[in-house]
Amino acid sequence: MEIGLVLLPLVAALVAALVPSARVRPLVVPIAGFLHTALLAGLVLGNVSSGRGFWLRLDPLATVILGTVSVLFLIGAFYAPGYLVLRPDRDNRVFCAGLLVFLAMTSLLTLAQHLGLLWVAMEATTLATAPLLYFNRTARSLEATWKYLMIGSVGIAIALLGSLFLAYSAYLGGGEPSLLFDDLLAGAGSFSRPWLRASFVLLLVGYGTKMGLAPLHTWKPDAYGEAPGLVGALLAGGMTNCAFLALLRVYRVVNAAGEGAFARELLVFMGLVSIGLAAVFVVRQRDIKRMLAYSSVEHVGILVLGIGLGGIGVFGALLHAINNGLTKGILFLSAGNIQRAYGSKSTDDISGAISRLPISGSLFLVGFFAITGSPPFGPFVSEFTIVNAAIGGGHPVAGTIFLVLLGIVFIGMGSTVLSAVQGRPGTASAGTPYRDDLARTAPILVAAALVLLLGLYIPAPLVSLLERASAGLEALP
Amino acid sequence: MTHPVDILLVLVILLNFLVLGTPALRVTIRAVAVQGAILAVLPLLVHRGFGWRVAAIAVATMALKGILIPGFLQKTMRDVHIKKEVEPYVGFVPSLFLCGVGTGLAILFAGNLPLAPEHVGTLLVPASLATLLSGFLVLTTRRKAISQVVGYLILENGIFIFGQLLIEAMPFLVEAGVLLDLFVGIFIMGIVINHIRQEFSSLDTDLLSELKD
Amino acid sequence: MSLLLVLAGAFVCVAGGVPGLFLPPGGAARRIATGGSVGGSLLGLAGAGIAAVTGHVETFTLPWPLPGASLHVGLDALSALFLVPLFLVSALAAVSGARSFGDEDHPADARRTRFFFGTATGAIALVLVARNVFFFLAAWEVMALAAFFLVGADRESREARDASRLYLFATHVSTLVLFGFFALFRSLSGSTELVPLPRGVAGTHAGTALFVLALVGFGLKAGLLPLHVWLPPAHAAAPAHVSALMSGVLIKTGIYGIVRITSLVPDPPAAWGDTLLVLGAVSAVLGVAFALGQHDLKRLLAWHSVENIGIIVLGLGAGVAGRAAGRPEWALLGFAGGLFHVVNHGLFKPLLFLGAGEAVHVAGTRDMDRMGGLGRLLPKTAFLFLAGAVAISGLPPLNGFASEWLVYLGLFDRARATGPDALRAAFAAPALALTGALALACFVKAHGAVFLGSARGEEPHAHGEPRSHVGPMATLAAACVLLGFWPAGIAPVLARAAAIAAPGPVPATSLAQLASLRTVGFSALALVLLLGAVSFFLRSRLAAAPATAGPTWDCGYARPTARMQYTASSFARGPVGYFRWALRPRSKGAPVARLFPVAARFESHVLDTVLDRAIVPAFRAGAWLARQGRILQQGRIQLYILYVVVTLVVLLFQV
Amino acid sequence: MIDTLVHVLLVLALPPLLPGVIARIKAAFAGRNGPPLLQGYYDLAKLLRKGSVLPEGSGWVFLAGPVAGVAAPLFASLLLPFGGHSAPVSFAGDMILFAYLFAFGRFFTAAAALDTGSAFEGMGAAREVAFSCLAEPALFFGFVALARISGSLSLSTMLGAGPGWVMAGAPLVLVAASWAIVLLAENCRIPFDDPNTHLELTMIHEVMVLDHGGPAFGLVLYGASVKLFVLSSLFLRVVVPFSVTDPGLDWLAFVAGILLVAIAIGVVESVLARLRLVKVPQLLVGACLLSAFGMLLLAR
Repeated sequence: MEIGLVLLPLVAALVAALVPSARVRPLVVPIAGFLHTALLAGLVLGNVSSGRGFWLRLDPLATVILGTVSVLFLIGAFYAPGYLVLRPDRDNRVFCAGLLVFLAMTSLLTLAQHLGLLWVAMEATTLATAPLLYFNRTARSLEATWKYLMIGSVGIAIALLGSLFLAYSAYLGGGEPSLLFDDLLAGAGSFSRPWLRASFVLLLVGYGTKMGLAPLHTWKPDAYGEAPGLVGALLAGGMTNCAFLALLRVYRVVNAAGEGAFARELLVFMGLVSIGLAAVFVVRQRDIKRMLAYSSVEHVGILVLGIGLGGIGVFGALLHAINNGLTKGILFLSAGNIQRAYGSKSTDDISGAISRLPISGSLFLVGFFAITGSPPFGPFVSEFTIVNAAIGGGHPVAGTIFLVLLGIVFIGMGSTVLSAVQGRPGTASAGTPYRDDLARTAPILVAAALVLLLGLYIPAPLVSLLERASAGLEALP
Repeated sequence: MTHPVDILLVLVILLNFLVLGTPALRVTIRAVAVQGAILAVLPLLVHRGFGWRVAAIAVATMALKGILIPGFLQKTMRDVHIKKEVEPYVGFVPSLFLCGVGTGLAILFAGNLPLAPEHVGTLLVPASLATLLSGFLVLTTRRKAISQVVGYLILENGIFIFGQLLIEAMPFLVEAGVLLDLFVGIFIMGIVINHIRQEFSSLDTDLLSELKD
Repeated sequence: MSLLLVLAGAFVCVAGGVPGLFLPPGGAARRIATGGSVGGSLLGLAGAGIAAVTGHVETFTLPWPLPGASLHVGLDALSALFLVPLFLVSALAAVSGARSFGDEDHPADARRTRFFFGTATGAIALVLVARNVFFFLAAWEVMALAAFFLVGADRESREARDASRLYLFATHVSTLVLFGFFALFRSLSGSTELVPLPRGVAGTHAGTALFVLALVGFGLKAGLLPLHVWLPPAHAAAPAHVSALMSGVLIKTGIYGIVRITSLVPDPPAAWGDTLLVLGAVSAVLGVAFALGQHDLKRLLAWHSVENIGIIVLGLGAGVAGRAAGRPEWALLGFAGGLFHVVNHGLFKPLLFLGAGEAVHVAGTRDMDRMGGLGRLLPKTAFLFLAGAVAISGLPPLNGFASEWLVYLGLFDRARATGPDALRAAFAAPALALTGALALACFVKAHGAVFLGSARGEEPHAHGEPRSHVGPMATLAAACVLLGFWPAGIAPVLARAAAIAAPGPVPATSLAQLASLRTVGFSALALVLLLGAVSFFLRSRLAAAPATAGPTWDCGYARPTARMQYTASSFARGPVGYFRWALRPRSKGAPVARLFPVAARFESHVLDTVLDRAIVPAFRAGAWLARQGRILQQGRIQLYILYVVVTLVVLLFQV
Repeated sequence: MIDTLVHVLLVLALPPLLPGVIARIKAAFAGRNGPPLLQGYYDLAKLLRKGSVLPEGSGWVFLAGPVAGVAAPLFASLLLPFGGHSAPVSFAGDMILFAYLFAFGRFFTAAAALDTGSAFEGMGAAREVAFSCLAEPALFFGFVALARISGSLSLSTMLGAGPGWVMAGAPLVLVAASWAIVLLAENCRIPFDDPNTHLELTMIHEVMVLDHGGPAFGLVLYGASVKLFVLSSLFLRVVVPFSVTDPGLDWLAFVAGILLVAIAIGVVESVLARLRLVKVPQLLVGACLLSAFGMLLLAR
């Protein structure tokens, strides 16, 4: 059944590629996005899940991540037609098809229960996003795409080597040679420890590169900075979560083998390094999109930190994957609108966004408050849970560093965001005809509403889903 | 005692040195092509007995690593009229030295790794690690985009060699490695050849460092 | 019942501002929002009042579908004591603000300001009744964000923008510290509800960390020196009615936090109390010293908030120290004094801010060196401001004296006990005396420079004193008088609140026996009667003989001008000099030279030493460091790949 | 009841005598005859009958100064024990009210000075409030020391602690010395201020009331003398905390004591020169340190 989640967007991509009219074509995207979300919802509500041994399965972890990606994609998909109307100069055939292929490949990735398939899907996701990044066809976007592909490929290559190491570790352990995670988990106890540990390091670096953990994040500011806001949202909210999921699947195996403590130590380290590096780069950052990219580096750091802290930190991290994904949607889409209106993404040119674009500007500010963990938005709950995991779980130093860095990030981001939204709009922005309208703000409003809702109310089924997912991660054989 | 595979692997290592030691792009591309061709033969030798699956891997590898990708690189090189890698970040002699040290360390390190009995004594692991390191060395020290791609190919070759350890047990992962090549091929064609050339009429990565903080 | 009233009041305050966001400016929008604030506040006031008077404790809990969260709210005398001034000030400031920050002058900003004003009121109320960590933090942050928008209400003003930004950073740092605090609290208490900690925890390292986190987190909000940096600019830049709300009640949530949290610790160490005493004394003395150095009327008032928070914290310190020493009567006096001062400051500070707002509006400047003589144009405002000034200086017969007296009494009571540790309290009493004397100097200066004498700059023009302005001020002043004459009336409430703040052994004697607030009230009344008698005598003497008006005596110089009046800066020069080491006044201009001096200029400024000498340089250094870090991202892909390799190697070494 | 009546009558009637005594002592030192002892009463009687000139633009605050200047020390006197008789009003913490009543008077005196709009009176007001900032802690350090010695929080019992001199002699000497300085400073006597010269630029108290005339000035003079009287009584009670058992004799002893204090002030004024204005704060800080040190000696 799950294969439908992969095939549906692929078919839609084909349709999009075949639709001749550039005006009609973008409409395929929201339709497919809606169907995808609906199908996913149907599968979840219907409790449809393949059993052991299948290569694709909608397990709790996949449900959490794919659900986030699907909803984020849906929001982006409804935004896309409004955005593409503004870009009649660009052929949108590849763009629309690329979006849908991306959805298909992220679905494949999240559902994959096989080490090799997981890797293949990761690679395909990278490939699908390259043309999206290059949508603007400028020298700068080309450079960004080049770096994205080059560094991403190195990461993917390392991840492949890591997968090989893991397989070899299993091979040395004897037993059935299978790369299905179910089998790996079952046999983890007998794996060769040195190879296993090395494989985790390689996979951490490999998938960490795709996630954008510092100092493997170097492609991120360029890619997010030059891509359209919509693509930035999908990368920051979707792709990073997918890479995170890949890492989690591996972590689960390592944990099952009894090497969890080692893995968690690395995760805490990488998490803090990422947050710290992001803090360095958001200070006096004038480019709002690069700032968001560093915020993304910060938040993938928070994700792995939460996993590394263990205990309720795992729950917090998974919840944060949802919150971060949706909040990044608000931020990137509203930043995209602001960039359209001012013809620039630098705070040298942008000021008074709330006056110039009352809705997008306010949403950008709301997104900022949300992403920095201000109650009552969703990320507050998850970040606070992670703080609790650190301080209550015997990592007071990590917790303290985490809080200090959050403070620096807030002040750094705050300076940039506030100089963009406060004050009076400069004369430069009067030239562009861009105005807020329903098509380009309603999807963001929905995202904002969801983020607020997640801060006020987490439905019991979602809590139990997250609990099952985190229990699965923490479970020892 | 010496397995024919080991002779090939020694050749692979020598080719690493060749790539690092020459400024001529033509030579480096050819070296990578030869390396790819050698790798295509490896599965046939490592795998006991003959299977269609292994044969397919060999053919695909030969086609991609040995012919297609080097061919595209060669064509690109001709189109943009660059022949030499000038002023690398690390000079040719130091590169060779580093590569030597790396290869030595790889051999030493591999000796300490726990291996399956059938792999003890072969050069597969040391050659793989040495090639990997050489790939990274090219990637981090060379200026031209073509050299970067070459470096990436070498890196990947190292992984491919490691994959031979598992070709019996888990062929799928090795096949995945082939897919990686396919992926690279697409991105080279799609990005390097068609666009960078148009935008910059050069393949110097110095031009590709506008985006920074 | 009373809790429901409070919650309903909070809800009405918030909801009242919503329609205004969608209605056209003016008219209906204003009436609904102001009506919401007033109506909601009255509801809340009724609830809080009932709870304060009856001492009835109410709690209830609703499930909140967040892990660890619940809608656990409670109302006791301690909360009520903070809620009463909140709702009173909110209602009065809303009325005043509807006119002073109206749609006519601020068409773009008035509507949202009214909305955020109501939201801030509601959120503060929720902070004060929240009994769950999540609920508390959520209310806390909504309050902080609403206040951020209130400080930056005037979007045209760059100063307001900068002030709001500084405020936002400070408040978020406070929130983050509270994250750490509550996380630690949760791990120590094992609950996300605000339940008492187990015994023995407070003395451990974790307990110390808990205290430091609470002190920083809540101290930032309260404006306790040296965490006050956001406070002077924010209060100066915000509209007057917003400053009234913020200074009067919002910053008190920090105090509330400290009181509530220490009340959950069954065995606070003596060091906690002494730390609070020292911080309180420093904050009080330096706060008023900085106030003296200001030219800006509103900034001066803002610094007085730092001072008064210091006085309150002195009281709390005496209370906590009393608990630590096992002397419940000290705890009772200390907490009762501190909490009484919370109420009092919540009355006279808004009064002063509203008066200052009107003065600034009429004079067209906030610079006291350019004001003067406004008392003739605004006689009622001047009189009411004077009442506020007397009250804040802690002088009899008004309420400020009553609460400071209680704080003093707590300090003296401890100071006379045997043993060397009692002496720590002994230093606090003279520090408070110094504070009082300086505050007096400061308010003589503020009132004199603004309302007395004659105008130093351009002659301002009057526009009358509408009821919507005088009414709220008069109400606040009446409350000050009432509490000055009849402090015994609030004594039972204070005793109940102090009992909640200091659970544990009950003092053998009641508050009335410990401290005769009744006598203080009678004394105040007697003083007023005596004043009346003497002035009656003076009036009769004046009436008996002719009185004429003439120019003032200026040492024989016959043509004094208004510009020759002693300015506010000159007035404060002496005490500012005593505190030169802390205030670091900067002056510009040369001394007068030669026999026939040419025209000379002189100006001096007292900036915020902590902000200018510590925070700003630290931020600069941080930004500089960050800029050095930027070399990591120089655009070269080779380097980027090297990072990947290095990371790989470093991590592989961990295997 | 009788005691209270005597107490009030003394406060109302005796103060104007003190400036006369001081003036006579100073005259004696200078080899002059000096004004009559009752000159203060004559001045008052005359001033209260005169008309007045009010500065242009001044309001009710201008007149509130003299009123508060009389009412506050009068009220404060009710809190103070005269000799062995306890005060008419006495409660725990009354010393705080005592100190703050003087502050209340100061507030309005200074405000009245500012109401004139005169540069000179502003100057005087500034000095008055600035110097009292330093005098106030000295007073309170002394209060703390006395509270510790006596274990009491009320002036009546705090000051009457006779055994204090036996068990805590050294601290009391320090406090007494400190309070002597405060007494001189608060009443604007030499070495802080010279009430007899009228050099506006160097004065403190007198310069604040330059514009007051007639009945208002009468009140100012009266208020100043009441303040002198009250603070002298406070000082006296610290130095001589003993009382005579017979109430009548005790009253007489008290009056004699007050006159002695006035004489002592006169002597000090005669033998000392006025300090330079910039030195005044230093002396006051010295007073603070004295009483603080006195308090510290009680730390044991």
